[in-house]
Amino acid sequence: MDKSSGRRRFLKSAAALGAAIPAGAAAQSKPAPAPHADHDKQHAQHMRAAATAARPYMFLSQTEVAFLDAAVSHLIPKDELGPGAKEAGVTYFIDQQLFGGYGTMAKKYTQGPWPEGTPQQGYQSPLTPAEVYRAGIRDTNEYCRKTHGKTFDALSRAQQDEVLKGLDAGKIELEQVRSQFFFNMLLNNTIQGFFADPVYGGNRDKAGWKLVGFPGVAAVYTTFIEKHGVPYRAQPVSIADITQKVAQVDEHGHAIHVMLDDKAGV
Amino acid sequence: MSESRSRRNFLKSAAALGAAVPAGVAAQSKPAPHADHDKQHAQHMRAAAASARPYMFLSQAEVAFLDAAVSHLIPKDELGPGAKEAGVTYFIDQQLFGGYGTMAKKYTQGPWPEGTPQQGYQSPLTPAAVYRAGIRDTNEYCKKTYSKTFDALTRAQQDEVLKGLDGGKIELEQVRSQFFFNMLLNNTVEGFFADPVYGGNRDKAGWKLVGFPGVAAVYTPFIEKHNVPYKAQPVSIADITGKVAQVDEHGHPIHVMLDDNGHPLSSRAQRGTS
Amino acid sequence: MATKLKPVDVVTVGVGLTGTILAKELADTGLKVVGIERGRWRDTDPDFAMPGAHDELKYVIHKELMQDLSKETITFRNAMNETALPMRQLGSFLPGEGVGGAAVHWGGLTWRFLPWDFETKSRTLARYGAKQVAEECTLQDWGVTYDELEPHFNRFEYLYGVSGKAGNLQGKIIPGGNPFEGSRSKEYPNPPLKTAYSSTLFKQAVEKMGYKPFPVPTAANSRAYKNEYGATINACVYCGYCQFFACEMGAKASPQTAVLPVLMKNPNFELRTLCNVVKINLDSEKKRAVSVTYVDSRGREFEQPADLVLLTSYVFNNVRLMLLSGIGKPYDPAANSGVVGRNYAYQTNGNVTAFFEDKVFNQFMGAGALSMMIDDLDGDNFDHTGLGFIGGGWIGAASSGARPIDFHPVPPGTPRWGGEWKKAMARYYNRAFGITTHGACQSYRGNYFDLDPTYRDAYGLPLLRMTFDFRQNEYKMSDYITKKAAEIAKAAGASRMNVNPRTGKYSIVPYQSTHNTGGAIMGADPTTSAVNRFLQSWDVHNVFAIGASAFPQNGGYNPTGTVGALTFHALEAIKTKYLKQPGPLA
Amino acid sequence: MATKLKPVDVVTIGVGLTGTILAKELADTGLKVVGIERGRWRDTDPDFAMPGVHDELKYVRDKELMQDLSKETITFRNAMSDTALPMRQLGSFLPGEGVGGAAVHWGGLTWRFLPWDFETKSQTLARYGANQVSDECTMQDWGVTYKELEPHFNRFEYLYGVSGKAGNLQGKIIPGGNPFEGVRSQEYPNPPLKTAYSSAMFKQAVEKMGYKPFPVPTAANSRAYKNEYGATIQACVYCGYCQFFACEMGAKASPQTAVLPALMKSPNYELRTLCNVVKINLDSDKKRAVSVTYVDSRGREFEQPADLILLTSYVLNNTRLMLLSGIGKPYDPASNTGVVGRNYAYQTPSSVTCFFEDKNFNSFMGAGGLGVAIDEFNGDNFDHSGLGFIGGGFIQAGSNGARPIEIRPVPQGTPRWGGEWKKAVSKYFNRNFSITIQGACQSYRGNYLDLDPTYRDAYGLPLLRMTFDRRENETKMSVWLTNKAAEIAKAIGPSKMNVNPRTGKYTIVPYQSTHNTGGTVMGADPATSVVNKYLQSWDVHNLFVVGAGNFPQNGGYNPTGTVGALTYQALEAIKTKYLKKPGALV
Repeated sequence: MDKSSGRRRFLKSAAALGAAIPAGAAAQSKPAPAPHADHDKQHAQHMRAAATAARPYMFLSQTEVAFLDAAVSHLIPKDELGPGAKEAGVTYFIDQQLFGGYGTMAKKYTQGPWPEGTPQQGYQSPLTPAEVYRAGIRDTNEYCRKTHGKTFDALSRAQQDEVLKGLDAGKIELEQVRSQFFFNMLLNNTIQGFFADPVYGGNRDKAGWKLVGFPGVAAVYTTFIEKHGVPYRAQPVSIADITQKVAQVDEHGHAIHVMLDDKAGV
Repeated sequence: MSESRSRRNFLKSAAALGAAVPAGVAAQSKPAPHADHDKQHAQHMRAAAASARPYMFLSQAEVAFLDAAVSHLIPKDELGPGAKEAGVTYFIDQQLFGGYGTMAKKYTQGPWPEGTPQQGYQSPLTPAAVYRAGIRDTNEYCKKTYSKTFDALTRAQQDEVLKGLDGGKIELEQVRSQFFFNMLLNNTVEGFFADPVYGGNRDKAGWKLVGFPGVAAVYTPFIEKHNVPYKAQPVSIADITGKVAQVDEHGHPIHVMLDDNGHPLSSRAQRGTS
Repeated sequence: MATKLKPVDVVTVGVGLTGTILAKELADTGLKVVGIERGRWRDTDPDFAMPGAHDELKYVIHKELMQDLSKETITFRNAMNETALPMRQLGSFLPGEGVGGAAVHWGGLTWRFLPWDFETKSRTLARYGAKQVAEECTLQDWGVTYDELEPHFNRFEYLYGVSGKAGNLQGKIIPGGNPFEGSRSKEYPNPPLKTAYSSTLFKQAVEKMGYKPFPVPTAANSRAYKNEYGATINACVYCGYCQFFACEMGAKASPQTAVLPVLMKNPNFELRTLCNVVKINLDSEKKRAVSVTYVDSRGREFEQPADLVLLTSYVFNNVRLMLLSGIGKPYDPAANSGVVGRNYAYQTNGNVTAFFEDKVFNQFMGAGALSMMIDDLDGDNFDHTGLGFIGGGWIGAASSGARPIDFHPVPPGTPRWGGEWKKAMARYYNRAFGITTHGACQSYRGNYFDLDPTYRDAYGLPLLRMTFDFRQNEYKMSDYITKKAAEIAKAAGASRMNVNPRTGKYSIVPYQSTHNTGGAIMGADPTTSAVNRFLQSWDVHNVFAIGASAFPQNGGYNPTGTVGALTFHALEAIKTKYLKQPGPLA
Repeated sequence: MATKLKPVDVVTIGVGLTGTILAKELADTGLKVVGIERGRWRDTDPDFAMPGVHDELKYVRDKELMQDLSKETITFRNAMSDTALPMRQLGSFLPGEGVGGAAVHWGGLTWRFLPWDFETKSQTLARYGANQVSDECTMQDWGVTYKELEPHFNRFEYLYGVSGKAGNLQGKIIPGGNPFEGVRSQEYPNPPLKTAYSSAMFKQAVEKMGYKPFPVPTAANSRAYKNEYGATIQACVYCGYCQFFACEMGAKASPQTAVLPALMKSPNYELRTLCNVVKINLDSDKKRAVSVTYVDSRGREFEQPADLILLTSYVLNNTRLMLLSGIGKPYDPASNTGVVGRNYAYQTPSSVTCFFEDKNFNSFMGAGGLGVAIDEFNGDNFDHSGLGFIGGGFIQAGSNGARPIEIRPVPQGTPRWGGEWKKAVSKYFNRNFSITIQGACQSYRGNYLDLDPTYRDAYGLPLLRMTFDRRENETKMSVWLTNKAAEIAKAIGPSKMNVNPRTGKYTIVPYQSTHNTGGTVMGADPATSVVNKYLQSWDVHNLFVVGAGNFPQNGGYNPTGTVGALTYQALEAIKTKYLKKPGALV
């Protein structure tokens, strides 16, 4: 590989570097020297910043991170209701999942042969989910280069939307994986990462749970279950909040929820 | 489950809670005086960095076991942190959660006769399952012998048990003791020396111990400086992706060279080295 | 190559709901019992401890408590003219793995099948004549009646501390209970659970419509309860992590909470975990089982001789082990002869999602079976004349805990992703609830199990092959009762609805229910059943196959209550008849 | 069931070092060439980009660049009397997977076998007589001589930009080079790499002892180099992540750096990745291959017809595909007849680790092939009379880059864990280096490859079974050579030494070298070889099998240089002979 492409590679990497820090970290970890005054806020900020910065990708390449950041931001967009999948760290969640047993099809049946089968027969691919992403992202980027001269992450929002719809509908043919097979996997994992306990690296700041009003780790509801029609407004609690003693627990280890008023402040 | 039982359950969990935060955090996140704010910032970052990484596979009981075990395999001493302080337990958690623990890309079909030593790994259990069974069996053994789980034994007793596993003198029910011990030992060493991106080798303790710079710089100007120790701040993959470390045009880090007291050299001296 | 172990009296293949009860009772009589379990040891403490127990991704999406398919799975096809392919990941149903089996992650609904269910065939013919069912339908009577099983139902309900309200106490109809249930000798051991908002709306609506609502009977205990073995089951706290999860409170009855605390103390019982039985070995003339062969966690093969072999694993494994061991004649759908693998059936579930603009349900709260239900459209509780189907199912508004990875109530026409989807999720996640129609499923000649010709498990043995699809009877039934459910939803004031009767080919992909039945069915006739009325193999008298595998067809209820009753039914036969005089009991 | 594709001229099975060269050259002649690769596409950018590429856990422990054993592995046993069991994880050797094959993660050492190596048998008999080797030894001549191969060695060295110093230029011995090497027509295309401290100390010592040290020839380029295909290979930066890793600099010659940039531009070439060839199909009289069958990444089966089929995958797969396709008579060790699977051999490496108290080697710096070696004790460069063995190996002090997960030697007697171990690792990580010996390995009747009777791959096909152990010849040689190395070490003056000759049974567990040879050996006699001197199958004339599988036994060098020469040997025969007149060339 010649010098020029060496340099190309460097520029690319540099461009992708931002992406290699889980979404949000870049924004959050600006060491903005804040006034000593609001020290607590800053502490919280530090914690959040480090929390994200401290979680490097274990499976995805920088190119793949760029692709997913772009893709999931369409599947669950950021809007007036709050953060989307990208802001919630879904790309990082997917990285962890693909690095983990899910990505490698642990505890699943992987022996061949693998004919396509009927829809009723479900997953029939020789590829593990990790391999499906690797192939699907590469093929989609190839398609984007052919049709738009750019990789997916570099397209305009409108073009990206068009490509995703093409995959969703199976209108775009990919070389190594069926486009709908890849798309549905991506969509399911995105929704999982948006709503899974933050311990898995997604649902950052419990964005998904806050969106729908889900309290996460449950409290004892015996006294509330018959308060019919009364919204249960609580600060969602993650497993990590408890193992790290950020959240209080009762004698059986259930979370003691911090209830919120209508303005959803404490 | 009876009330008393569940209260025990609660107490246990409570006891184990500390263990469920990767080693070091508890210590690190003490509130500090307003004064030295930078130190504190760094401290926060470290604390959060650790606490932001919850366990994905190990139970609290298993974490307690491993924290105790790895602190013998690579102890903390005057040379610096040991495996526990370096986050090896958390590293093992991540590995067992990941493809290693589930035997991804390995051949898993039976039958599984024991075979000869020359034939290597022949177990129907994945590494994740080996840990689950091995820790349980070892704790059972400890309960029988000392009426305590491994993590609650004295250092001396723990050492005795580990030597028993290492020498195959202790018989475990579900896994061969040496099979389990060797896996634990290998993974501990791996976690002590692997790039910190995997959650072990915290603060590059392992690399600092042996003088390994991690992600390599261009060594062309240095390779023929014979018998001159190359003293550099080790660089992790995350330091580069996180833009904490500078890189050259091909993405190799520009190592920060250290003086004999381990302090960064002046920028002039830095340039001098490469 | 297998190491031969010293003989014991009884071996249970599988240590779940049925295996633990049988082991406990037989060990108490002084017999040496060995429980062999393919999975690992699991207990409330520490395995199900907080906060890790409330992890939807781990338990619902990644199926932590369920079968490891890398070791063994099934292959599936809709019809005999298709090629069966392996079920590579779990979906439609979720067999358990490990001590406690599926009874660790079950939903807790504990029903008694209707008297009618045990005599489906004779009563259908009597009331409607042969034309009511398709020719291909292989429905049949069980060879045992509700009355015979009643004491056993009772025993099981008291063991598991079922919470509910009797509707027919010694023939007397009790208001607030299920008036259609078979006559019961006793009230439930525990009062019903509390009532969720969705249940209240449902209740008001169906009462207006003239139906008879009642609280579902469930093994999620409404109060701390000490059972006959002295085990205490705690009170449910409505945390909403129930089905698919283990209960951190020990409030959902299970082998761990109801039986094992006592069983594990019994010197006559030995548990062997991570040991997978691959064969039941027979004597030369194949009339008697002499031992079981299993592979342990070190890959070592052992042969365990025993006088009595109890097949107490999941439906699939009961049937597969009989096929692999040559116990009973394999079923041949072409000739409609043979018995092992015959009459596989499932459940025909539909649902209606009801959306509200002005009501909040906090559906993340709940318990495995927290709901109001009606039974007016179950079994033969209504006139099927002219409907073109038999059977029915319960209809209920369940609050079993709605978690957002799994539960996405968005109104019809909402896109699958993007901003619109997000808005709909934000709006309706807490303003919707589901009404389930839990339909029966009849048996048919073309729905069966056999061994797959191509795919093998990690032990090198052929996988079990499932050939199954729903038939007209099920589609019509589901359509009928789901329409009724839609009327209820409307009456409850839903602004919008998704109405999903079961239509189209059966698919192994989406979760439906772990209510697989048949394959080793019971009956009075050895030519159409694999086990007799005491669940004893017709061919090998010291093998009993216990579980939903014995159901000749599936009723409109969750199977567990009836499985529990059959367990005590078999137990009684073993204790009072077989042990006294080993040999065929029928 | 396989979809038949439209015919092409040439198919290469495997797209690694040999497959890319053959494809490039044949596509240039206008032939339509399809390269079929079981693994995925990989390139320097982005797959090998910094900083992820410097990840020891991922690349060394988890073998990121190597074969996926969940799809296919081999079974292994030491002797015919043992039961072969699957290699469940990689260890002793590391076949590659994906475009570029093992030439992506290779160490770069690029040797020419000695003239003697190609005539081992005749020259040994001539010099020492038959008693020098055991009866079981099946060593044989290659059917081709060094002289014939010299131009091809040259061609390959210039393609890969090998860095080194000639020792015998057109018969003239050149100081500073290897005086024992065969006559070469040209100097190396690039000068040697720099000299590491350990190499310098080694050099001083061996010179004092009268040996002739020289820099190891390596494909880690010492300067940016443009080859005949116009591809530029960069200059090595001594980062120390070389063997087991891909080169982020594009400085280690490989298909990616030397051939693919040009090949992928050729309109006559098509690459198919994630496609695994499962069979070579023959015509009715089995004299001609008509097509290959492969399974793609969607599980679809395709049949690709071709006029010329080049088996260019790894040694083990080349042999296995011939056995699976029924090409050539399988070897039978009992009768010592048959050819496919015959003469499997390996390497007999050993080492002496030197520890110092006062010297620092910055052991983590280095490059694959960075080292100084002596060849006095290789091949037949020394008199073997009375030694009781034949063959030898080169001895070197190499600096290939030490990383602490894998390479952290401690003096003998140090415990395996605990505080003492920690102190030793801390002290010696940068204060040690190893002198390594690359020992030869002869072939024996009982060392061979065949198909396993029990275990199958994910495609349902039998795994390849390896039966192998080293013999007395290898053990004696290793002990003798390692003692020589120990003498050198002493002369260098370490404070402590670990002397590790290769003794005991061959084990598949620890890494030794990916230098497997034989199974499809070349020769002049169809009764004792699979392919003729042009690497053409004796039985199927349009099939050429290329790789180290052709070695009748293994020499005392890394095999790659000789594999490169054989590739051009076959290429020349195909271009100048076969294409003009298809048919048997011998």
